[in-house]
Amino acid sequence: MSRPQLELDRDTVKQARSLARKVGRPIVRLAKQHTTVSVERATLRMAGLAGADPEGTPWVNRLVDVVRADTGLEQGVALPVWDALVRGEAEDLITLAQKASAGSVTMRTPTGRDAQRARSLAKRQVGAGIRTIDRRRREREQMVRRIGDAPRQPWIYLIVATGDIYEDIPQAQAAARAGADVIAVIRSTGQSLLDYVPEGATREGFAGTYATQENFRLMRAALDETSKELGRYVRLTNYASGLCMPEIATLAGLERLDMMLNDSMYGILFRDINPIRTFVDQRFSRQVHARAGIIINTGEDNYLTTADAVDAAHTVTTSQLLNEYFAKEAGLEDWQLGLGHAFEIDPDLPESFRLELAHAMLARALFPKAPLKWMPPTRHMTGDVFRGYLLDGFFNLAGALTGQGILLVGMMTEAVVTPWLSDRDLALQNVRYVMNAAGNLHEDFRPAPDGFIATRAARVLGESVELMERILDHEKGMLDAIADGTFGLMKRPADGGRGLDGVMRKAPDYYNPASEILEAAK
Amino acid sequence: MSRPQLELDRDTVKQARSLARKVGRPIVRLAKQHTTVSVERATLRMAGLAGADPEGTPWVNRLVDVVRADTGLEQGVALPVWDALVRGEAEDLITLAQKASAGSVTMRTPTGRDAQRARSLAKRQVGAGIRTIDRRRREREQMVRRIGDAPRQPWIYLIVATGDIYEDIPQAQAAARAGADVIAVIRSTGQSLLDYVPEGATREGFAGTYATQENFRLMRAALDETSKELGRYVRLTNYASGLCMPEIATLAGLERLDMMLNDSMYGILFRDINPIRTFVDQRFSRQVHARAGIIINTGEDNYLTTADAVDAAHTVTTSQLLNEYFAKEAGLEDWQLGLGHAFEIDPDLPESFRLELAHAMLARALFPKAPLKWMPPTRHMTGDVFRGYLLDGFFNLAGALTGQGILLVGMMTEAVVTPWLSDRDLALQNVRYVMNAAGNLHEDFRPAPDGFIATRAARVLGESVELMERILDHEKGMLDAIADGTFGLMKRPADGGRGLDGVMRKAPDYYNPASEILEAAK
Amino acid sequence: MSAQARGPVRPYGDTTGDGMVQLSFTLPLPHDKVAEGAALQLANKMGMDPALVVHARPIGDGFTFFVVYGRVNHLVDPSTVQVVERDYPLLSPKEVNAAVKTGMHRRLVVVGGCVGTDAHTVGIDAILNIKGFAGEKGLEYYRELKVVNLGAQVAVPELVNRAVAEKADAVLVSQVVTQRDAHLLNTREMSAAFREAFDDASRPLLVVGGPRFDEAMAPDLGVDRIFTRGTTPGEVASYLVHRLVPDPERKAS
Amino acid sequence: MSAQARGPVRPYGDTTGDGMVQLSFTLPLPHDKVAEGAALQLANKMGMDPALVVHARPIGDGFTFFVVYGRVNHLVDPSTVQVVERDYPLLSPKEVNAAVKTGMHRRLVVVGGCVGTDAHTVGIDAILNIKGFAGEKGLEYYRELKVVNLGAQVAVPELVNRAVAEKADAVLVSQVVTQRDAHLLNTREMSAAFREAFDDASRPLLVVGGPRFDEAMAPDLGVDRIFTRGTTPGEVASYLVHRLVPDPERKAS
Ligand code: B12
Ligand code: B12
Ligand SMILES: Cc1ncc(COP(=O)(O)O)c(C=O)c1O
Ligand SMILES: Cc1ncc(COP(=O)(O)O)c(C=O)c1O
Repeated sequence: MSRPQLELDRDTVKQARSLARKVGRPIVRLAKQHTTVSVERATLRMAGLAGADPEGTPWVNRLVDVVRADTGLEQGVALPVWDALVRGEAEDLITLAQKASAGSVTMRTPTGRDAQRARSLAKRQVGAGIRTIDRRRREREQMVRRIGDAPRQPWIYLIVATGDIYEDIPQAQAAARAGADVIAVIRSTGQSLLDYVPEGATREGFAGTYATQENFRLMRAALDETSKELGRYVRLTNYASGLCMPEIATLAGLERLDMMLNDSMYGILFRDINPIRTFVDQRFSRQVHARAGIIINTGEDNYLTTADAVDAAHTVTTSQLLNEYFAKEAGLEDWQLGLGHAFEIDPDLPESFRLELAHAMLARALFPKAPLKWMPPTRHMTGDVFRGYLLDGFFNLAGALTGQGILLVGMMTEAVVTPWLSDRDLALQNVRYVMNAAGNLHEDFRPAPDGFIATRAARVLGESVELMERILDHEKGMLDAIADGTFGLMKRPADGGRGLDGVMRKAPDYYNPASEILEAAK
Repeated sequence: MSRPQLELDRDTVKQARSLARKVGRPIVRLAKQHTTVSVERATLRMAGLAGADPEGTPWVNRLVDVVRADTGLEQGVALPVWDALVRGEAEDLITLAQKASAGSVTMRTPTGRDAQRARSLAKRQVGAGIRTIDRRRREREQMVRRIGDAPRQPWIYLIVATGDIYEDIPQAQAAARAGADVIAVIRSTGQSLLDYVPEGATREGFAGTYATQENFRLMRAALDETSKELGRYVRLTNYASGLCMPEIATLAGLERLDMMLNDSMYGILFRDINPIRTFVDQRFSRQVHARAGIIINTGEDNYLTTADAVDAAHTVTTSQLLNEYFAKEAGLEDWQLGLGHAFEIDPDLPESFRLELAHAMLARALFPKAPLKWMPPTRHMTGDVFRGYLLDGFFNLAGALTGQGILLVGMMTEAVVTPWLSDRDLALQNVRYVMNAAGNLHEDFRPAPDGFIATRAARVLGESVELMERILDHEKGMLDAIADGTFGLMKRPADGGRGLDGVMRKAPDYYNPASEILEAAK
Repeated sequence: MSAQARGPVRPYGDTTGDGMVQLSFTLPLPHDKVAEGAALQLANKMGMDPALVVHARPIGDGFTFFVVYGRVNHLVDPSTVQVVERDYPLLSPKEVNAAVKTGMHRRLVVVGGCVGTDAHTVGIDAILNIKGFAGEKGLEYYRELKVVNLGAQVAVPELVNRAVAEKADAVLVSQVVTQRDAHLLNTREMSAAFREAFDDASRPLLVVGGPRFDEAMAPDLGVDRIFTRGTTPGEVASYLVHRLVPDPERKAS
Repeated sequence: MSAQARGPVRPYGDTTGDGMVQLSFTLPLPHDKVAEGAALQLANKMGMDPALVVHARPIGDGFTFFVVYGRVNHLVDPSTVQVVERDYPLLSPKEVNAAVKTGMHRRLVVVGGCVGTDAHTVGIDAILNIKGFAGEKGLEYYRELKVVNLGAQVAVPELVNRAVAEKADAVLVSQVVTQRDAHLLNTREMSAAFREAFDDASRPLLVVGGPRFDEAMAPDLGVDRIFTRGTTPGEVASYLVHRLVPDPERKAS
């Protein structure tokens, strides 16, 4: 018997989508007009430039800095860099990076036939990297076919966050054995504001483990092992977020990560990263994700940690609609859209559980083909771990009743510590009980078309439409709305925030082989 | 919006009830043909005989023993006892009891006019006691009117069980303040097999506190206080069960207890008390409860602690139908029937929660006017208190979805200890969350008429009908069925068990003023 | 993370050696800063340092419930742990019957029940009744065992008399209620009565069981063996053979 | 039951003095009798006796999770508890404004933010933003307070510079992430930097807050005051006045 579906008003839904398009289009135009240091570094990473200097500064940073100093970045790194290679300044990128940072190479912007040569060499080398990403994607598809996929939906999504990749690995494997379908390695608190991607295996993160290519590789390899052992492909998640979004997206593609947290506004709102920087990085990273067959998880849940989950319910819907628009524009398909929402209503509010159901069903009905990402209670979790365990049980029940695609397992110690081994085990036991005992309760769950739940859902959708109309009333639309605290109550002006100095307006002769290939794909 | 109701097949329901009548009628006949030492002692208690000798043996026991030795009990205690008073052997019952046990009075069975005088004096004095019970009932009705009643259904039912009445009282008051509508003081393990009711305030019970008239009085007084403080009448519960069922029922009436656990077979099955003793005591105690306006709670939940909750679901339904028949025959009304059932299905069984819903809805549909008593998980509770807290939450949800009248709050430490103060507080918090957040979920809960839940309910009802037919196939019907382990897997022959020696077949001249008055009331 | 060998270990939160534990309790104090301080003091006395009171909730007006998280500095050394390991071979019903038949030339008599006021028979029934437990049939199923199950709330003197009457080789007693140490009191009373009624040579083997016993307490309680959570009938039967059936290969202990 | 006076007390399960507590933890040992014994050993070392392992569940193959119930014999003595009681009067926004106006003849300057990599601003915003917390308006709402909220992940040197530039009277820092004692490290770094940049006379008042701080650690961390769980803006404003505003009736501390 099929899941209950809300009957949303067709026209309102149409209207909502066209409003999202109107709101998002200028942002896309803006994104196309700019590049960022991270986009350029990502391009070099695709071409295979890895590693770091003795102080740990990645070679991509060193090389891009030199280019910027010598020629500026308005035309992109590709032309100057491959021109230097064509000129024989070095036999390969790494040597070039070393020489350049030693000051023994000066960059120039080639023109005419030199530019032509530089372009074609760049395109060949970057293209090779993109083909590796393609290979990884096929690899995943094969493994899922051969080994087997997660047995059912929702996929059980678990977090590890010890700060030490060598503690993370066995914990992730234990979690997978205990039933996790997806493992997310949370990043160290500081990373999102680093304008470089750390190198190598790391053991000293705070409340999370650094996202590095080597950590990606180590964890993916360990989970491949466990996947074979368990006969189901266990997915790996990390964060394409913060100042290095494009590079991390690239590394994720190269190391066959399967999902990435990637939100159009999270960095702006919660890390005070410059809006333009974010939107440019965003678009590039989503093009990479699209190519890599990676499922993105958006971050609407975060709004509800700073704004009230009932009052701000429509901002979640609005953000989901915008994330959908930006994602599709960047080439992502419905099955890749893990749109986020969360069980964050004050549990003491009368009818709180039914309100949660209303919001969850709205998302489900609005995005029928997307694997929604259902996030557990966090801000109303307290040190009362017993109450917390109960709340998580009702969160799980709501997930089962409303057909969520990805269920991030809640931890009873949410208000206390990053998850312990036992918290995770208890949490999975909670999920198992609910799914096993009440997983089919949706067959008996039939909210009346004019009932409390349907009415609430319609109201939230209506408020979302009004909100987008208000956004369009702003002179600069979306950017102004972000500036005046429309989302998550945070005010983020377009000319403020971190990383603005890493944004360049593209020159007419801007060239980026990666973008060229990725755009062509669409 | 109303609660979902199962549509049970009218004819099957009719058939079930008439089978219950057929099964129960011979038992009632049996009960009318006999009396027991406890019935006789209860009669003396109604007449005001209280207190105990220096060794703690109650005067009612001493006096009944003397009568039994001198004249036998076939004609009841009333005739010999009040004959002695008429004869002026003592000015009142207590003095008579003392003299009699000192051997300074011999009893006889009066005849003719002597008997006539004895009867009328007996009836006057016992009648006075029954009028006290009536007064208590009116008192309760007034208090509920003046102070206020429990705010909603289900009534929240909490257990205290320290073994020490002076620890019980403040814990009960704390529980009431924290939201309990009903307080049950559990009895000490040994009491049900004592053939006398202990005297006075007690502090040394094991896993429960002795049921004594003084303990009843102390607790009821304390709760009256708290009721006024809270503006809602807090009900008090104890156990009319075991060898002294009729006496405890009487004391409950005299001290204004509000509910009593009182099952037609619990004593037989779980305390190995003789079946006939039980049925005789049962009928008398229920007549007293009917008169006292006390709500009985039956004990079907107990079956599921020894038998499997799915396989034996129909034995619960059968017992409920029999309890209903016996209760009504004894004069109890629908609103006084707290028929028991429990959330005892193995939580690891697929669909366990929906099976629970099916069973709960069956009871609800079968006894629409009765305030069902919904019991929490116990046998599948383990030392994993977190899991236990979650299970109790789903038990609470099932209660809310299926409209139970009395909800016995489950304790996360069920498998560990008798409830701690904090367990009770946590348990109430659990109930509050579920009722407040999802209490109206029944509006969205619509099991399909041909769905999993309805089908299961119909099947259980069908099995119950078959079972009663099988019972009627037994030569001695019910008694044989009990003997061969039909209920709770316990075999209890009619001529076995404790307390048989306290059962007497009534003589033609048997006289009991209490029975006379109570029967007349019907 | 990674399971240590049997060397000393610490509790494991999310990193080897972090020593993290969770603790909850109620103090008979109204909720205020002093009460929170008192909660910390208790945690510290238990060896938690640092300890964090992460939850405090008043109960009534004179009590406060606390949840505390923190690190304990105690090391536990598994190598010093004394456990009652099974010191007898596990036998199948067949083997048990064979051993009894050849070793005793008569049926082995077992008398069982719940003594005192305890009426929890599910445990003893799980061991004795044919139905059994965890897929294993109970002792009644064994051809060569004669089982007398007295059921619930058996008075100790009655138990002794039946043991005498039945010439019991072993007496099996269940105790589930532990409030106020009821299980210990009843067990001591029982074993004392048997030692009084029998000389050591003729005394039946005394076995008690229940979910909350400490297996190591057998000598202290004056019984021969204690079985606890999750015991299966097969284990009990095998133990009885081990202790009661003379065996050529092994002099009966 | 009945709440004791402030004399020594024991945890309360269901009877005065029973000392009952609940404990849970994981040991890096595979689940077997030895592991259960080790769990008991830990409980005993924590002062639980008798202690009962009521639940044991294997996690992976090298770990076991335990739930233990039992009695602790420790007494806690509330009279010996040291707490940071509020040693200043609670003022209304009106009173705060008045005090500052008359006492300082200028607005009192507060600079706040989350230092280090911590991005949890909800706490500091609850204190600073107009919106406030628990029904109380935040410090921005106070006419006589000038609030500069630097938000999340502020580097310590940047914080110091802003404090200098704004002539801050008080610096308010929030630390929520505590993993690996991040909050302690960041706080120490912060206070050290201020002591380096200012002499004691001119140094702004240093206040930190967060849900997992121990209020008694202020001296140790080199700050003037620590606020923790459930702090309200009013408390903070009142404290600032108490410490910073010269008051005729009371010589400023
Ligand atoms: C079922 C049950 C009942 C049933 C008992 C039915 C029956 N005929 O046995 C009923 C409903 C009648 C009942 C009543 C009461 N119960 Co009760 N009951 C339980 C319950 C839910 C399950 C116990 C059980 O059956 N376990 C399953 C069996 C198989 O496990 P087991 O007993 O541990 O046995 C195994 C091992 O221990 C071992 N074993 C046990 N005995 C023996 C003996 C030998 C010789 C050997 C070798 C091995 C062995 O082998 C068995 C198989 O592995 C527990 C709570 C819980 N979830 O544990 C409460 C519980 C035991 N009951 C409790 C109480 C207090 C009572 C009452 C006293 C309450 C009251 N005052 O009314 C009454 C009165 C009973 C009395 N006079 O003793 C408390 C005891 C608290 C304590 N620790 O002291 C418990 C823990 C619930 C609670 N938290 O309050 N109860
Ligand atoms: C909301 C939240 C977030 C939001 C933060 C949004 C924002 N702008 O603040 C988002 C989603 C962004 C987030 C992200 C992360 N979070 Co977070 N988050 C929380 C959450 C759910 C609630 C915190 C909160 O807002 N509390 C409400 C406020 C009002 O309470 P408060 O902070 O205690 O403040 C009060 C008092 O402490 C005091 N106070 C606080 N500061 C100050 C300062 C002064 C001067 C004064 C006087 C008083 C004062 O007054 C306040 C009012 O009473 C907690 C879990 C929980 N339920 O507690 C996790 C939690 C704090 N987060 C955690 C983690 C690990 C993270 C991440 C690092 C995870 C990751 N690696 O991705 C990220 C990265 C953030 C970073 N770089 O720091 C952990 C911290 C674990 C630990 N103990 O170390 C927690 C405990 C969750 C968990 N169990 O893992 N998080
Ligand atoms: C979209 C997104 N990015 C990133 C993060 C993690 O934060 P940080 O960027 O500090 O790693 C989150 C937190 O949940 C998120 O939702
Ligand atoms: C009907 C009934 N009577 C009595 C009891 C309590 O047992 P005891 O008779 O040992 O007090 C119960 C237990 O729940 C019960 O359901």
